Amino acid sequence: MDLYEHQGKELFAKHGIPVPRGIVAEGPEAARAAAEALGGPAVVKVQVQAGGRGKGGGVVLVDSPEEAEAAAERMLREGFQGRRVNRVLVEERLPIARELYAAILLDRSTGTDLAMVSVEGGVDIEELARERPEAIRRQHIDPEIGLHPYHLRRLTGALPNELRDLVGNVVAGLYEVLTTEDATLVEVNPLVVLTDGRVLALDAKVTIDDNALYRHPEIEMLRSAFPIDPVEFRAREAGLQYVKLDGRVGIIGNGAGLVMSTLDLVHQAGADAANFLDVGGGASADAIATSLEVVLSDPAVRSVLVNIFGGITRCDLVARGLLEALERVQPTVRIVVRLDGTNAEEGRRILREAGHPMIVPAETMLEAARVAAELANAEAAR
Amino acid sequence: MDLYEHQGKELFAKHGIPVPRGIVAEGPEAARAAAEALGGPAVVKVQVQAGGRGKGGGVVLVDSPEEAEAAAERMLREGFQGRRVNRVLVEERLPIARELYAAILLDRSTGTDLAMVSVEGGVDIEELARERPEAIRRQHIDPEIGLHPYHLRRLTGALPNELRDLVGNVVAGLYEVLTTEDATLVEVNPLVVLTDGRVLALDAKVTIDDNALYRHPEIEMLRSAFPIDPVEFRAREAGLQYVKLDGRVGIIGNGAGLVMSTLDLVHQAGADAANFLDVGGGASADAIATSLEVVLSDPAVRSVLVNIFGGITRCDLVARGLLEALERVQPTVRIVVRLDGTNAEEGRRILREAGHPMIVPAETMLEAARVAAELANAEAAR
Amino acid sequence: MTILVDEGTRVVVSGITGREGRFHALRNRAYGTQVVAGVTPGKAGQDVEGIPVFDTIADAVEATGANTSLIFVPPRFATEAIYEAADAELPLIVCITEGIPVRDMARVASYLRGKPSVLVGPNCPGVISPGRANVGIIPGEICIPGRVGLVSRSGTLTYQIVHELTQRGIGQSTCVGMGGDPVHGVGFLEALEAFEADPGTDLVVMIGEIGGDDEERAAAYIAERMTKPVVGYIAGFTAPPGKRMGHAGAIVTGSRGTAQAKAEALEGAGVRVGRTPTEVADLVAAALP
Amino acid sequence: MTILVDEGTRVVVSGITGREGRFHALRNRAYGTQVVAGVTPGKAGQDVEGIPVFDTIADAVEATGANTSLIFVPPRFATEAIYEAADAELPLIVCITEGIPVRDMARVASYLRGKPSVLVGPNCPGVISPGRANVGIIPGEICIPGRVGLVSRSGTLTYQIVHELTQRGIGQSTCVGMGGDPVHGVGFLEALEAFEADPGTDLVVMIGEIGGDDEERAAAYIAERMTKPVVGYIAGFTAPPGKRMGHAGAIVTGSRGTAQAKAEALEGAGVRVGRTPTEVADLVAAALP
Repeated sequence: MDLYEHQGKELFAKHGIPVPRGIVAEGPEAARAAAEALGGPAVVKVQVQAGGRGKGGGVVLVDSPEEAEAAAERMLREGFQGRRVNRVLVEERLPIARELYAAILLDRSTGTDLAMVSVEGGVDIEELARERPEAIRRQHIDPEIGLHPYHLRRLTGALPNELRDLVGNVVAGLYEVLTTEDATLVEVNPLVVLTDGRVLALDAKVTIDDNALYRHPEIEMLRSAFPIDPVEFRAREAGLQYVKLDGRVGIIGNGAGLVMSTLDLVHQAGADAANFLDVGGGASADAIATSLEVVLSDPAVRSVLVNIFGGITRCDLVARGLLEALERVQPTVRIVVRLDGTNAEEGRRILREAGHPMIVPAETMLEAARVAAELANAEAAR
Repeated sequence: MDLYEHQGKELFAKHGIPVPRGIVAEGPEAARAAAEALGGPAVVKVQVQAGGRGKGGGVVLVDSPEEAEAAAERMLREGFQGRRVNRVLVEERLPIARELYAAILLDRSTGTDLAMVSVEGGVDIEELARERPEAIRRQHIDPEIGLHPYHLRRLTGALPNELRDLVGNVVAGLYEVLTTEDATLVEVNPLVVLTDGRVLALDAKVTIDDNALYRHPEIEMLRSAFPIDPVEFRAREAGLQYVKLDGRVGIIGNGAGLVMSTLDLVHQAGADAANFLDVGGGASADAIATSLEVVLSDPAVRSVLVNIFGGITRCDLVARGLLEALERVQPTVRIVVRLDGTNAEEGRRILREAGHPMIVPAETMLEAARVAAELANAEAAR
Repeated sequence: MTILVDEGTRVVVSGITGREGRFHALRNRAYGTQVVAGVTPGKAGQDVEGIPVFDTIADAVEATGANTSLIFVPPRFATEAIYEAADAELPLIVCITEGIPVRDMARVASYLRGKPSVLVGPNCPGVISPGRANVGIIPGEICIPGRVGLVSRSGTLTYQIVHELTQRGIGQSTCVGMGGDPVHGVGFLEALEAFEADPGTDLVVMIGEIGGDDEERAAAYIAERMTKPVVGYIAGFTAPPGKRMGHAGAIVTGSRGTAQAKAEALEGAGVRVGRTPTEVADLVAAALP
Repeated sequence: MTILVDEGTRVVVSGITGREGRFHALRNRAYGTQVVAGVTPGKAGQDVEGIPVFDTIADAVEATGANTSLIFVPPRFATEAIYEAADAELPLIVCITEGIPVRDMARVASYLRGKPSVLVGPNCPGVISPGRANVGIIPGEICIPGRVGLVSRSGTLTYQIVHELTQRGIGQSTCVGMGGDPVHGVGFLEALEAFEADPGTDLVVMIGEIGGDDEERAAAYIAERMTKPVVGYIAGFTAPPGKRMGHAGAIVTGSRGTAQAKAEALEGAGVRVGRTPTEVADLVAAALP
């Protein structure tokens, strides 16, 4: 779960990392009031989970409350890079002397945390790592022993002396966020040095481990600030992994790897997936029915591919779930169904006997992908 | 540092381990008052760092405050097994249904903590371990992960169901004492089950790591309750490792291993050491002088052996230290001195030139031990 | 010959009295696996269709000589069960549980380093050596004994590929589902190493997906050390960057960890990479002696 | 040939600007050891008689190629220095510091398990390979190069025995002071194993003392694995039970860990145990080819 900038900054403040004074606004009026409260000149920042806000007009310097209002109004109306925008962050404007970078993330290849501090900030850090690797100090932190002073000395070793302790404190705060809030990534870009010598987090990127949300109800609640797509909401409520994509073939499968592979096969067959939907292991008839409803509710869908390899999942239940859903919704597109594995024969028999006109059985995964792609392309061409 | 029973029980109570109600008394009057406060019948327990108190008359059941006073008076007057006694613990008398045993200690051979729970208590646990090993459950606890529920389930697995959680809680408390107070041993023998079903620590043995006392000033202060031998006190203040023993040859050396070896050699030569004194590494002339004064202040000493192998320790400083001490104290016994290693030639020259009548130089460690033993035996025979 | 599990495997199932634990314990036993014990705190003395239940793994090991832990307990108790199995010094721990917080797993991984226990998973389908032992949830009926080793980050995708192999009559020595979590036990490297050393394996199939750099590191290992042929598959060529695709692991950041980059790394190491599960099976058939 | 340290050893000294650290760093350098760097937080850029000082061990390794850590910092900072050296992946860490809380060391020992770093100490005199390198506080002048390996729990007792060997013209391949703390790095087992494998060592002297069971476990190892002759010495035959004798380790509980029990265990494993340091040297002289 990726937090908004303003949510990340609230966590930062809680753990002693200095951040600019700022106020979240959900409308132009509120943005105007916020700028007034901050004393006039301000920065209005769109709150979306996307990079490149600076270049894309998502961060606007304003000199007055009126300008703040106008900027917020435009952001909330236009959205950002195709995303809906619910809120902006209005922050004090600060005199910046220098930009740095600091981050800690869980490095999956070592199973330890990797902290990074760069003497340059406000840039694409992966680009910087390629072009001037010596600008970035890296240090692994083993969770067994936690953060030690030598880690901080090493990380801040390339900075001027007067900045080392200040940046070290920020890194220590980031580590605290990481460990106490179950984050997998905390990033500050840029970490700024003000002309008066203070060091502040000007941005905040925080990713929380979804699996750990059960012990952080207060973070789970932050989701309520996110714009909600009703389809995605329904899928999430049903425990389905659903991601909306840009193509025309609705995809339902069991297991992330199998679904990804199905997406690839559909692409190879000349069409693109409208979504990724993993019903998970041991799916019930009900979960299958909900999945089909979710996928069919997307108007871009021109055909659906149901690809099930039964392990814990029983293909007879899948067949029943499909027929159940078809009683509730009247699909206008064909549903290609491929069943293999546990009780596949029985599942195929159930579908055959039901003889639903919109269901197209397929023998193999490859065939299913080909047929679904053809159907979608034919539908789209009409 | 071994704590007194009552000190250990205070730590237990702090960490949630149930203990009997009890009052420490430093005189017979106080013991009487304590028994009164506890309601009459009581147990008076001598506070010494020694085992076998039960058999040796160190634990007395009393029926009245008067009896408590008498018991305390005798204990404080007589001491226990040759040790001075400063205080007794007066505790409530409780109806005991069953005795168990629980302990955790740092197991040096694995570097992890070893917890033990026995279905029998109040006995010599090493004997029990030999004779009925199945009575004792053992479980290593790695400090990296700490105590987990499965450790407790395993440790209490041989107990009746109604006792498992109660004993598990005691073990959890012991583990808390161990880890938060830097103990190397916590032992409850017996851990008793009362007739009303409660589980209490009837005794408490706690050893605190001396090296960790710097972070436990409140435990360090408990030392003030210990009977103080003025000689040992002086040695400790000077940073010397001094242990009083029963023989006649005073021993001074640098390094624990070398000093132990010197004790052995003196024994092989037919005498026994009056003490163990390690001046440590890099000893100054002053430390040597203090060491000599400490050793000579023991009236049992009939000869002294100074055995120095200089590494960081410089033999010339050792020689100067000895001569300095001899200006302050007038020894009535001979001091055999063996110097080798760093600046040994210079040290020997200094002693030779000083020509002090009580100093007997020795060429080797073996010779020094032989001469010191002979001198002590000759003195003792006079 | 096989890796990790065989006829000598004696399984103790943590969470055996739960719905999933019970179902798969019995299923594994029905396959012929020696499922000798179960563990559920507070249910010692009971049994699950003849499989005795104990209070701790150590008790189970003492009573039954179990040598393999199979874990089905819910995520918030799963790391506890792994620690318990490691402290009981079980050589193999297979953790099926999905949804364990990754920082908890990082601590587990750190604890297991230097210990004799080998962990498979978590969030994995387990390990099967067809005809010998099945420890986990892989459907035994899609496998046949043979000489192809298989290791995979994905569950049902593994079934798909095993199925295609079996349809062509190509049997498997051992199939290892390593699981899709970012921090896990046995990875491609360890499995490849074991298959390379296993005289019962002639060829290895590795099934990867987007995210992380397990495949890239495996490629380096293959180039340097493997003498046996390797056939690969990568899922997620069409996954858009920055999107999470179900598996916690399957998320792409920038150009690193893309399916394209992984496939190229593997091909650079001499691995034949199939573009579909069917092509993978064809490549295996062609490469086998 | 030697174990642990030789001409290729490049030492970085933690605490080099302290009194002891400076003294011994210079003394080790004067002996011919490559002392290439020191570490003292906040003193980076300074030098100690030409030895450059860095802010972290990692900085020192980067700049100088140091491969061995020598630690002289006070007890409350010493475990931090060990972690730092381990994270910098130094193959050898020698910790001289005395007085480290034993629970801190238990955590360190747990951390180092499964890591490539080897720890000697703490509370030890260090390691010397006479004529090649001296890392620690053993006086180099009492040693001469030769073919006897020595490992000891005690400092000055080691000097005594080395001295007696040297007086008889018997040189040493490497002398390892493993230290007297209850939880420590390299023990008798690891040293014996290394000496057994070292073609430059013909015979091993092991110097033990009361407390713990290191000697008993070493005896078991010797009986099973050692082909080279071993001569032993145990200090503390006359130490009364229950008394602490200086070394945190030297405390006897009941019959376990007594000098008598240790000597018997060693003799049972074919070790010749001398009753005095002089007799140890005599036994070595007699046993050498």
